[in-house]
Amino acid sequence: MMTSNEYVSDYTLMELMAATMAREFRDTETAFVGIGPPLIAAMVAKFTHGPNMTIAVEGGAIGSAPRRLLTCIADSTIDEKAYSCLPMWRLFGDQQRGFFNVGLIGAAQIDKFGNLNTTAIGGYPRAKVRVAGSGGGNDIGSSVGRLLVMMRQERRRFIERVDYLTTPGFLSGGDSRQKAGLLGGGPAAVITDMGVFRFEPDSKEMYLASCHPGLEPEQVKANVSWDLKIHPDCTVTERPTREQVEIMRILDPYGLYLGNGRAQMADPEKGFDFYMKVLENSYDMMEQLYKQKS
Amino acid sequence: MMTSNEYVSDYTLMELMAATMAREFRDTETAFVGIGPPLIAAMVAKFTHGPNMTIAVEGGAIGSAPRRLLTCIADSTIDEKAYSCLPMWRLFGDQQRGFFNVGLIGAAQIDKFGNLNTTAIGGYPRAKVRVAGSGGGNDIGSSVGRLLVMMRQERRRFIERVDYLTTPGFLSGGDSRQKAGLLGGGPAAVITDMGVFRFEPDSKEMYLASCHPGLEPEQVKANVSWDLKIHPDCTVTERPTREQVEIMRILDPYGLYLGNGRAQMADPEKGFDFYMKVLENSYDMMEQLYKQKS
Amino acid sequence: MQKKHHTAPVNKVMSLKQAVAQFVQDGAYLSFGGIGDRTPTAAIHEVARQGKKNLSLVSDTSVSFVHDSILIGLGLVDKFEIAYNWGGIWGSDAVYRRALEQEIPQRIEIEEYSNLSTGMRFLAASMGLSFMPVKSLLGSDIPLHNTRIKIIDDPYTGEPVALVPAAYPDVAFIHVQRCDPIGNAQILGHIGDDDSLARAAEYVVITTEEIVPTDEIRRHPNLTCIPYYCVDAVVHVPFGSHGRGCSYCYAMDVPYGNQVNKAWATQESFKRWAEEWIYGVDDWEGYCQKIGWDRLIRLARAEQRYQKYGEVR
Amino acid sequence: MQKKHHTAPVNKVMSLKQAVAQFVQDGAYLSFGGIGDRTPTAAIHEVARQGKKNLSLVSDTSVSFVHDSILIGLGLVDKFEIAYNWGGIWGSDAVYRRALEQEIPQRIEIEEYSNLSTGMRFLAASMGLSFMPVKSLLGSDIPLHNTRIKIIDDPYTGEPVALVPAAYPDVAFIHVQRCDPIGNAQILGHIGDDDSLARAAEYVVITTEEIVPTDEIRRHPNLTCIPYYCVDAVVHVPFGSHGRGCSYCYAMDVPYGNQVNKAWATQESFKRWAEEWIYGVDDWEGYCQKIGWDRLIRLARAEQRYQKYGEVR
Repeated sequence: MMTSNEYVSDYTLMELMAATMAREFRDTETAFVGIGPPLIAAMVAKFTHGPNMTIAVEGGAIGSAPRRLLTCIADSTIDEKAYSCLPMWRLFGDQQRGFFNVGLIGAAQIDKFGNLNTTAIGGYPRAKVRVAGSGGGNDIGSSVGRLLVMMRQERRRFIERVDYLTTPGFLSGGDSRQKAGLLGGGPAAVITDMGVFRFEPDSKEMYLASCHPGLEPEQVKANVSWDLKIHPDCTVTERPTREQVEIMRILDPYGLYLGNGRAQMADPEKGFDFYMKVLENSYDMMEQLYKQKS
Repeated sequence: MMTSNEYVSDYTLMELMAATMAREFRDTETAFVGIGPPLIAAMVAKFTHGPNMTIAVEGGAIGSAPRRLLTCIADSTIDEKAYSCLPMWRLFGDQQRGFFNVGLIGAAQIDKFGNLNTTAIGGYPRAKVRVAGSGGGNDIGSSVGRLLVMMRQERRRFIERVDYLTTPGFLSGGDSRQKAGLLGGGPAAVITDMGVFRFEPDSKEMYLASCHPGLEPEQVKANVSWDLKIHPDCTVTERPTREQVEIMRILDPYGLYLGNGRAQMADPEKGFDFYMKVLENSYDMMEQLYKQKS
Repeated sequence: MQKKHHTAPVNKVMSLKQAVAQFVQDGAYLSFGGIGDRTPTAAIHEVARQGKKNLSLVSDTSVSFVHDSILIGLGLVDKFEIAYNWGGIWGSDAVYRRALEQEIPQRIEIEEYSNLSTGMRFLAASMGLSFMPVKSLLGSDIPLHNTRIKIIDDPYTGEPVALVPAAYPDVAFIHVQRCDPIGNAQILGHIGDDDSLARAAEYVVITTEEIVPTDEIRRHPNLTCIPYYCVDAVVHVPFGSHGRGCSYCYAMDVPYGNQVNKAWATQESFKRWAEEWIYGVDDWEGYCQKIGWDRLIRLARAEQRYQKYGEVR
Repeated sequence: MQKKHHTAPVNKVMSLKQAVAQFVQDGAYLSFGGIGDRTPTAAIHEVARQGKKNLSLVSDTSVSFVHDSILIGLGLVDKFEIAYNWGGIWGSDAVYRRALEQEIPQRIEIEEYSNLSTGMRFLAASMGLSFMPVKSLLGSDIPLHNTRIKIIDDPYTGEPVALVPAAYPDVAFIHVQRCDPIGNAQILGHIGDDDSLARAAEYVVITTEEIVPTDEIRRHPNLTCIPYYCVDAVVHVPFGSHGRGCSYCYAMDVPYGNQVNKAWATQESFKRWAEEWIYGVDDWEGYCQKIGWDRLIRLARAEQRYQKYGEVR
């Protein structure tokens, strides 16, 4: 059952996004990923086409093999069976040195050269909407080999120029990124709930590379606030395989990341018992997954 | 027997130097010391008036309790029971931050402002006599709270201006050290086989503070190649106590540092067996010393 | 810059109340360590309880509901130097948003960096330096709004490089798994920037799950990333990171965070939450009592089932 | 500067002969790690045995008789970047003196630093930077003779500060106590600058006392200061630091050093020594055979009587 490569149609949009993102990772690479859907995507890659892929997480752990659900980048279980736990500055220094092939982050806004905003919408420092700030985003965008971005497609999020440029994409396009002194390769792909975007080799402008099943390019374009280019070979996004979906459901059986599981946990009466059950059950399920896949 | 504070007269010159140097360390201080006689001096201090003193060694170990003779700054036994083993850059960085109150090093040449040469005598880079180079000397001289120096007294070693300024003392005196941007306090004492030297508070010029028993200031002055100032209160160096000498003989029973024990070890036939004996015997003797002193 | 005071290898065990009273002045520049894991939440509550005010804070990654936002929401903070402050899995941080969007309860000055550049700020200070170069920040808007970041031509390559200023907190609070009475602290798992932070701060308060004999420390000298000479106070605070986890000791309490998140939705309900959970108890022991020891023990079991240091389970 | 090649988590076990042949070119810029303890002597002998020439070397603290001076005396080195090169307890290094005083066997260019500034050179390179600031070197003659050191006015304080250039070796050899087949290396005791060096070099060869399964590495993730992604070759070389010690494994062989010291007194006797001990054996196993396994085992016992990792004896 777990080896099936056939496509399925009973997937959620979040599962499609994670499966699509999983395909961006390559075997033997070292990947720097954030928690939640990005980690799910990276783990799906590791359990399918990337058995020799290593996942490093901002908190400092490299190559861990957690058998308990991760709830953040520094959840203690991300230490579990790690190859190494480094100071955070050392891990990010390693990234600056170029040890990490690929990094995956999210954003509140993106612009046509792949620059990201995770700081403030509508003014700074007094913002209309304040968000978390750079965290490792700016560092990953600055230095990682290929930057992958996963975010929600909305017209107000896909804008000509981000309100605040937290994480460099290709800045103003062309060779502006290189001229700024940045070391990494810049954005390689943006995956949303509507499609996959990539960047023109010279101008560095974002274009639509594929639409998710059931959508037309013009529908995607309507959710982008600049005059989005559509690649002449724009295709339909590959659907998830049975294997991908099954792995995701083992990794996140209660839909904490890819569904609505967090609501259950917030229940003041039964939330804690539910949480304990989630943690305890994940052990056996994930142990099984490691065994099947190694 | 080990508690006697009476002075003894059956000591070697090296033992006098080490005992005198031991008095420069204060209880509760963190001391950064090199191997050989400096380490013996620091350990004598720790086992007498400085039970809460901590010894850090360039190799990266802090607060170790070795029960085997140390043969260099990174002899494995200096790890033994250490509080911490840090990367070397981190240990030296800690010194730059000011965690180390006092540091003790040797030198091939010294000048009247306490600048040291451990690099080259008579020309550079092609020297008449080449020595080891800075090692940690320059760093310790630059940043430690008080710099202590232990060296042999010879006219050609005590010179107006060192051939090569490896380790900063007070540079050209006055406030020149501070103007150069150096953080540490500079030299506090120089101890040789003839006397103890200190530095004038304003001019920062070295002066003779005490002569070792049996010597007159003029005899010391004859072994210094500039017009050495003699402090009006120049005294006679305190002799070693029985306790100090006894500790030194436990620490170095074969005279490897303070005597001629190294020659025996060089014997191609019996040297290795002798060395094994030295290592093995030191265990019990030093264990006893720790027990008596803690 | 060198340390102004000297820390000796003597017994430094004291209560958290005493440590905060002794080392934290109004107007102090504080940093709370950890990286999600090992958040020194108990220390943050005690600083709040003693009403220390006009604080400046510097953090790398602050997971709001157990961290800096508590002090921000209470109006105790004037300035905040930060790379990331948010709720993580717990989501949006209403207290932080109110402070930055509406200046409730008061305006705070904000100075932003990234994770690496914050790490470089502590690393610089840990070695007595005033700045560190970094290849992040270039081309972004971060240096446009933070004039303490300098973009220069690298004197060796001619390429642009950013310089960030060293961060020397007055006091750092760091929670660890084990520490001896003189302050040799060992961290298991996630280290964050705490190796540098402990050296950067003028005074360091270690809160620890366990106080162990020095001989236990000596067994694993390579784990002692914070030597005694960095440390001014050693405080025994089991479950001192509750809410967040402490690797090898206990798991995160995610449902707790969800409750807090909900409570922080308005400034009024945030204040009620603080009244109940911070001011309504005498100390961290009182807080643990209120959370329930049974709950804490279940979190410990959940962690230790998977992870035991020195074992592969 | 970023890495030019990518190192994957795959089996990297090979012989020392193969590793030197594959990674070291004539004219290479090499660094041998350790800090006295864990000197990669076996690797140095193999580089000599393969006659790699026109080398540049960069070291922090090199204890001559088992380290860089071997290659210098054999005329294989054109340039030497160094903080300290001497015999330690073994005393004066005649090979080094002949090279610098008399240009025997040939002139070498020398570029000097201190320990901390060398550590900063590797730290800079480990993070892809081109320089690092340091408060050493100021006022000394070191920067007068080394123009790659720049003394500038600190852009934050206005005070003088020294900048040192990053050191990016082509190949680094590091000897460790244990490493898994994919290159996760753990160092016990003295670390030296090897955590930085492993990241600074383009290619890294780990020689190890023991190759352990990855699950053994996973038991103590905080000890893995060199992750697999730094490493290109893993070579099993028991007693690979002989002469020097290897913490928790074996003690220094001081009488051996005394013999070597004596043998190095003249260039002729140095050459005879090299003929016998380096060229006269096929590999490090041959060298160990010649030293005598019984002697090596006695050195191991002498160390392990006092020190066993994870125990206080």
